[in-house]
Amino acid sequence: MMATPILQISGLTMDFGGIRALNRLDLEVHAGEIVALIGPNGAGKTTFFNCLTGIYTPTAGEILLTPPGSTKNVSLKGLKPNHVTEKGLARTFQNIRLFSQMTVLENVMIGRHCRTKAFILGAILRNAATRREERQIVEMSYAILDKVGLAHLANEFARNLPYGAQRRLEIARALATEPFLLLLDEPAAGMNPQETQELDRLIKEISTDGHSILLIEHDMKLVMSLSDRIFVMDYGKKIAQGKPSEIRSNPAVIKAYLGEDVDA
Amino acid sequence: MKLMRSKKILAAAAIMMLAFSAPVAGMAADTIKFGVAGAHSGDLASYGLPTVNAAKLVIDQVNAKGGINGKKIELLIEDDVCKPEVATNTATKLVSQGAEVVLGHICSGATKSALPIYTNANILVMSPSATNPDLTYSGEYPNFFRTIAPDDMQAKVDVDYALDKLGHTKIAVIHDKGDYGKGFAEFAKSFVEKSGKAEVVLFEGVTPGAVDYSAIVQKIKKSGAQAVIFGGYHPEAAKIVGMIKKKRLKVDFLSDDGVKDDTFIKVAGADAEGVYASGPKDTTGNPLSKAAFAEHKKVFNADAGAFFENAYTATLAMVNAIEKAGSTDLAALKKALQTEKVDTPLGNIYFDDKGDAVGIGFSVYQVQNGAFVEMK
Amino acid sequence: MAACFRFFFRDPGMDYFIELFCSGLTRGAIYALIALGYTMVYGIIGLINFAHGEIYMIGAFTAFIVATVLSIYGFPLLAIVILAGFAAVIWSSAYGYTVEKIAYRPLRHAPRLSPLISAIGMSIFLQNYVLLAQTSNFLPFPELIPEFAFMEPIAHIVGSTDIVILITTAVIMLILTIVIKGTKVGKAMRATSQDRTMAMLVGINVNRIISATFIIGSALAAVGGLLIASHIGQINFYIGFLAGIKAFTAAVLGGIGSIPGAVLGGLVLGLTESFATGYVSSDYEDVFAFSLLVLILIFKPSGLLGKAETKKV
Amino acid sequence: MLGFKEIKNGLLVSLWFVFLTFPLMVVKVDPVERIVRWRWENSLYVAIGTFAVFLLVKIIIQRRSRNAAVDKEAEQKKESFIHRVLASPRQKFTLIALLLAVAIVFPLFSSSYQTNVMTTALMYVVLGLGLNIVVGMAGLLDLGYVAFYAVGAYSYALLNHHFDLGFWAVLPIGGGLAAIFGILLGFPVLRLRGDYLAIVTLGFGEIIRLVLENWSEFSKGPSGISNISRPGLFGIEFGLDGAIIYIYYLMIVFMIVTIFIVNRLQDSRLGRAWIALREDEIACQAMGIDKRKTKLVAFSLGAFWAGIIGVVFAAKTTFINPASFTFLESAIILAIVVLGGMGSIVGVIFGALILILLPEYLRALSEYRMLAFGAILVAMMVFRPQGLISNIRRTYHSDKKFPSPTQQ
Repeated sequence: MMATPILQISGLTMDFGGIRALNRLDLEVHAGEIVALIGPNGAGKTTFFNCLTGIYTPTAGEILLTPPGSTKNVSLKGLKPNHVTEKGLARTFQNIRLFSQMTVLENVMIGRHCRTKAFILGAILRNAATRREERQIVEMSYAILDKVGLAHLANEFARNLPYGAQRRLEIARALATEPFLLLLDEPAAGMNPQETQELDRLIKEISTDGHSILLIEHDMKLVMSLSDRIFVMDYGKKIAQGKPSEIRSNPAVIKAYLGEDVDA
Repeated sequence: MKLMRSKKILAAAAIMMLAFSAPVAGMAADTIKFGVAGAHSGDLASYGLPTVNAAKLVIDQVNAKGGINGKKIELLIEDDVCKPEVATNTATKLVSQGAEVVLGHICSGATKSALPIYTNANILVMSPSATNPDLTYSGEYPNFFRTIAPDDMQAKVDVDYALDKLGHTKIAVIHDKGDYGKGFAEFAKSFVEKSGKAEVVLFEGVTPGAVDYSAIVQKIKKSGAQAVIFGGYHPEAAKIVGMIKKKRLKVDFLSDDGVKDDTFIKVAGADAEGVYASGPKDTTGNPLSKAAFAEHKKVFNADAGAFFENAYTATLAMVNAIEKAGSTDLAALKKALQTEKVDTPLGNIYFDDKGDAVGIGFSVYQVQNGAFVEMK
Repeated sequence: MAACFRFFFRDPGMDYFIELFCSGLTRGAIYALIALGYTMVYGIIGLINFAHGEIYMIGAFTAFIVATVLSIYGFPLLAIVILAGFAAVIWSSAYGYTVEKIAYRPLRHAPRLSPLISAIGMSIFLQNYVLLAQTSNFLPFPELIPEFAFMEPIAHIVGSTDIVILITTAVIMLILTIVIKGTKVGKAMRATSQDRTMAMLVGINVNRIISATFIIGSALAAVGGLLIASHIGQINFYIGFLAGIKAFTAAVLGGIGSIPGAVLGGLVLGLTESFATGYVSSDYEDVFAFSLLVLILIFKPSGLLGKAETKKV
Repeated sequence: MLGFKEIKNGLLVSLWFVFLTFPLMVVKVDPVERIVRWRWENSLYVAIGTFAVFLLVKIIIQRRSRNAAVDKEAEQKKESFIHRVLASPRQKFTLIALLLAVAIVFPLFSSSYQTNVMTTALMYVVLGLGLNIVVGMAGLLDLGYVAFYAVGAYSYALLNHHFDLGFWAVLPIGGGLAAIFGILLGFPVLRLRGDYLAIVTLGFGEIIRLVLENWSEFSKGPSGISNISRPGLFGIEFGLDGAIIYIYYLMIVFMIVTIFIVNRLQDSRLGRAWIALREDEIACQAMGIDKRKTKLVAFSLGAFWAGIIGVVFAAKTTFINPASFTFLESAIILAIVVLGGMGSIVGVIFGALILILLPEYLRALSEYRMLAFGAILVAMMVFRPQGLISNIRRTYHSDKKFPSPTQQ
C-alpha cells in the first residue's frame, strides 16, 4: 500500500451558468512527485487550478490535502485562496501576475507573509522580535532568489525583468510560502529553448528539495522530461492518465490534440 | 560640487519659507482698513457677493468725499466660503492685515468660528446676515453687531401673522437644512406650539439644490396644512412655491428675510404672487434704499442680490460710528453705535447693548403685482 | 394616465401613493438624463467625469441666455424652444469636446486616478468660470413648456413638463440603444470600450470615437439642462454639482456603463427619494438614497444591470 | 522657432474659444428688465488670451521634444533630486534638521494668520498621509474620507460640550471611534472594486454629514457646536495667540509622529501586503495574504488619522458644523494624495502644502481664486500625471553577497 497521497481530488465539478467547465475529475498527487496536467487550449486546466486554490468554489467534488508525514487531511473546498496557501499549496499564474511596482526581493518577501506575524504594533515599534523576523524574511528571500538565479537583481523593479526571469520570480514567490505542493501554470510559456532548459533544471531541483509539483504545460518536451505521471484533460474531463511513455502512445490523447471530433 | 548644489537649493528653500512668513502688508497709517468677509466663491457665493458690492459702493462714496476725518478707507475683501475652518483663517488674515472693523461674516456658522479671533483683537464686527440668536444673546461676543433680525424675532413675526392675521390652525414648517433656515424653522415650530392656537402638522427639511420638490409638496398637501412657514433662502422658496402652484395646492406661504429679496420675485415670477415674507420695515419708500439700488444698477449693471440692503446699512452704520467716535477703538465705536442714530436704507437705526439693530422694525410683506407690499 | 388610476382608486392613501410615484418618476427621469452621459463616458474610458454636471449646467445656462434674448426680441415660443434647445446642444457638445481634449486626452495613459483629479479640477474651473462670466445670483428660467390644456384635470399630479421629461428620457434611451447596437459609430464605441488597443488595431480611430462619446453625452446633458431648468424654473452656476453627484449615483446604481442601467438606476433612485420623503421624512431622503446604493451594491456589486466583472486568472 | 503652421493653428484655436465662450462671456441678459448686454470686448480678451496660451504651450512642448534626448538625462536627475537627498543619510539629516529649524522658528516671526494657515496645511499633510494608506498604498479609492474626519471632530465637540472632557482625553477616543467607523464601512464594501467602492464611500461620507445635519438632538444640526475648548498643556490654558502657536507646534509633532509611523508601516510586512493588494488582488491572496483583514486594517488605520486630525480641527476652530465636511473636502484630500504621487510620503507632504497654501496665497487674485485653483489642478495633472514625487521602494541587502553571474 502506498502512503496517503498529499493531494486527493475526487469528483471535482465546476459549472459556470450552464457550462460545465470541469466534469467529475479525479486526481492524486503523491509526495515528491512531479505530475503534469496537459490538454488542448480551453480544456479547463486553469479552471482546475483556480478551483484548487480557492479562486473559484467548485460546484461539487472534494479536494483533500494531506501534509507529508501526516495522516490528517484537510478539505480545501470552499477555503479562501489565502487559507489554501497557508495549508501548504502555492501556485504561479499563466498570465504573469507579479507585483510590478515592487522590487524583485519584495515580491518574494510577500510570499513570506503567511509564515510571519508582525502586525501594526510590531511595524510601528520595530521591536526585537519584529526586527529578527524581518531579517529572516530578507535572508530567506535572498536564498530563494539565489536558487532561481535572480539574487543579483533583487532590488530591481519586477516589471523591468525579462520575461523568463519574471516566470522564475513567480516560482520564487510561490516557494517563499513554504508549500509542500507547488502548482505551476504554464511555467515555460514564452520562454526560449535555453530558458526552458534552465527551467527544467530548476523544477527538478525544487522537486529534489522535497516539494511535490503539479504543473500545466504545453511544451511536451519539458513535460516528458519532468513528469512522473501525466493527466490529460479535454472538455473538462480526464481522458487519460499514466506514465509519459504511456501517454505518448495513447490514441485518445492523440485524437484530442489533433482536434478530431471524438463523438462523431 | 554635487553637495554645493544641494546646499544652494536648501538655502533657497529656507529663504522661500522665510518669504512666506514675512508680513503681508506694512501698516499704512493713513487709511482705515475695512474688512469684508463672507462667501465669495462656492455654492453660497450668491449670499456673500452682494455684501462686497454694498461695501464697495458705500466706501467709494465716502472716499470720494475725502474719507472719514481725512482718512481714506481701504477695503480688505476676504473669502470664507461659509466654512467655519476657512473663516478662522480669513479672520486671522484680516486681523494680521490690520483690519480695524469687519463687515461680515455671512453665514452664522462661519461667523461663530471667526468671532473669537476678532473678540480677542478687539475688532468691531457687523454682519448683514448672520441670524443665529446666540451671536448677540449669549453675551460672549461684545464686539458683534448685526443689521438683520435674529431667527427668533423673524419667526415670531411670521408665526403671529399666520396665526392671528390669517387665522390658520394647521401649519407646515419647512426648512432648507441650513444653519439659517433650520434655526428659523425650529423657532417657528416652538412658537406655534407655544401659542396653543395652532398645531404644526409637518416639520421637515428639504435638500437645497435638489432637482425636484414635488414629493414634499404632495406631503404638505396630505398633511392638510393651511399655511407653510419656510425657513431658508429664496432659491428653494421659489422652487417650492412654483411646485405648489403646479400641484394646484391652496396654501399660504410665509417665509423669512432670506426670501424677502427682489430676486425671489424675479425668479419665481407669477408664482410669487401672494407669498408672505418678513423683513425690515419700510424700505421701498425709503429714498436711501432706492438710491442704493439705483447706484448698484449703475455701477455693476446687475441686480443687487441677497442681503444687499442689510450690508449697505451695516457699512453706513460702521462708517458713521467711526466718524462719530473719531477712532476705531472698540469701546468708542460701540458707544457711537449705541447712541448715534444713522439714516440707512433700512431706516433710522441704532444698536442695543446686545448688538441687534433697533429702529429697523420688522413686518410682514406680501408679493402683490410683482412687488413686496408691507402688510399693516 | 394617472386619471385612470384615480378613477379606479378612490382611496386617498392610494392617491397619495400615485402622486408620490409620479413625483418619483419625474425626479428619476431627470437623474437618468444626466446619468446617461456619465455612463457613456465611463463605459468608454472608465473615467468618472466629474465635470459632466458642469456641462449640464452650461447647457442650461446657454438655453437660458438664448431663450431670454429671443423672447426679448419677440420670437414666438416654439421658435424659442427649438433655437434654445439647439444652442444648448451645440455649446454643451462643444464644451464637452473641448474639456475632453484639454483635460482628459493628455492623460489617456496616466495612472488611473489622475484623470479623476483633472476632472474635479475641471469641475471647479467651469463653475467659477460661469460664476465670473455671468453671475452668482439665481436667475429665473423661462417656462419653455406651456401647461397643456388637456392635462388640466390631472395637473395636480403630473404637469406637462413632467410628461415631456419622461417621454424625452424614454425616447433618448431608445435612440441611444439603437445607435449603440445598430450603427457603425455605436459598434466602434462598443469595440473601443471593450479593448482600446484591439479597436485601434482593427482601424477604429479611437480618439474620434471618444470625442464622439463626449459630444453625445454632453448633448444629452444639454437636453437635460434645458428640461430640468424649465422644470425647476431657476438656474445658477452651482446646479450642476449637486445634480451631477446624484446622477452619478444613479449611473452606478444601475450598473455603470449600461445605458438601460442608467435609466433604471435613475428611476429607482428617484422613486426611493420620493417615497422616503412621502412616507418617512425628507430630512433623510438622501440618506435613504445612499443607503439603497450601498445595499444594492453589496448584493449586486456591479449594479442592477451591470455586467459582473469576470475574474480573469 | 514657431512656424506658420503653429500661428495658423493658434488662430484657429482662439477662434474656437471665441465661439465656445460666446454665449457665456459675451451675452448677459436681464430677464426681468428685459435688457441684453453684448460684451464684445470679452471676445477680444478670450481670443488674445487663448492665442497666447496656445503658443506658450506649443513652445514648451516643442522645447521638450527637441531636447528630448539631451533632456532625458537631466530630467531623470531632476526627478531624483529629492530621492538622492533622501538616499544619502547626511543630506537627508541636513535637510530634515534645516526644515525642522525653519518650522520651529516659523511662528516666532510670522503673523498669527501665517501660523494659522500653516497649521491648516500641516493638518492636511497628516490627513493626506492617512488617506495615502488607504488610496496610495492599499489602492482602495475612498471618496468619503471626510466622514472619519467628521467623526473625530464631533467626538471632541460633543464630549467636550456634554462632559467637559479635555483635548488630550478625547484625542485617542476620537481616533479610535473613527477607526471603528472605518471598520464599519470596510465590512460591507470588501467585495466592491474600483469605482464602485468610490461611489459607496462617497455615499457613506454623505450619510454621515446628512445625519449630523438632520439629527439636531444629537449634533445640534446645522447651527453647529460652538465654544469648544482649545487644547491645554498640563492644565495651562492659552490665550488666542498662544493657542494658535501651541496648536501649530502640536501639529508639527503630530506630523513628525505620523511620518515616522507611516514610514515604518510602509516598509513593514503590513505595508508590503497593502501594496501587493493594490497591485494585484488575486495574486495577493494566492500568496497567502488575508484580503479582508488587510483591507480592514487599511481602512481603520486611515480613518484613525482622520479622527485624530478631526479632534485637532474641532479644537482649533472651536466651532464646527456639518458644512465643513462636504464631498469637496474629500476630493481635496484625495487630490493631495494623487498630486503628491500615490504612495509617496514626501509627495503627500508637498501635495498638501501646495494644495492648501495655494488657495490661501491665491487670495490675492480675489474672485479669480477658485478659477485659478481649478485650472492649476488640471494643468498639474496634465503635465505631471504621475504626481510630483514618485514613490521609491526600500532596498534590502543580505549579509551574504550574491554576485551577478558572469554571462556565458
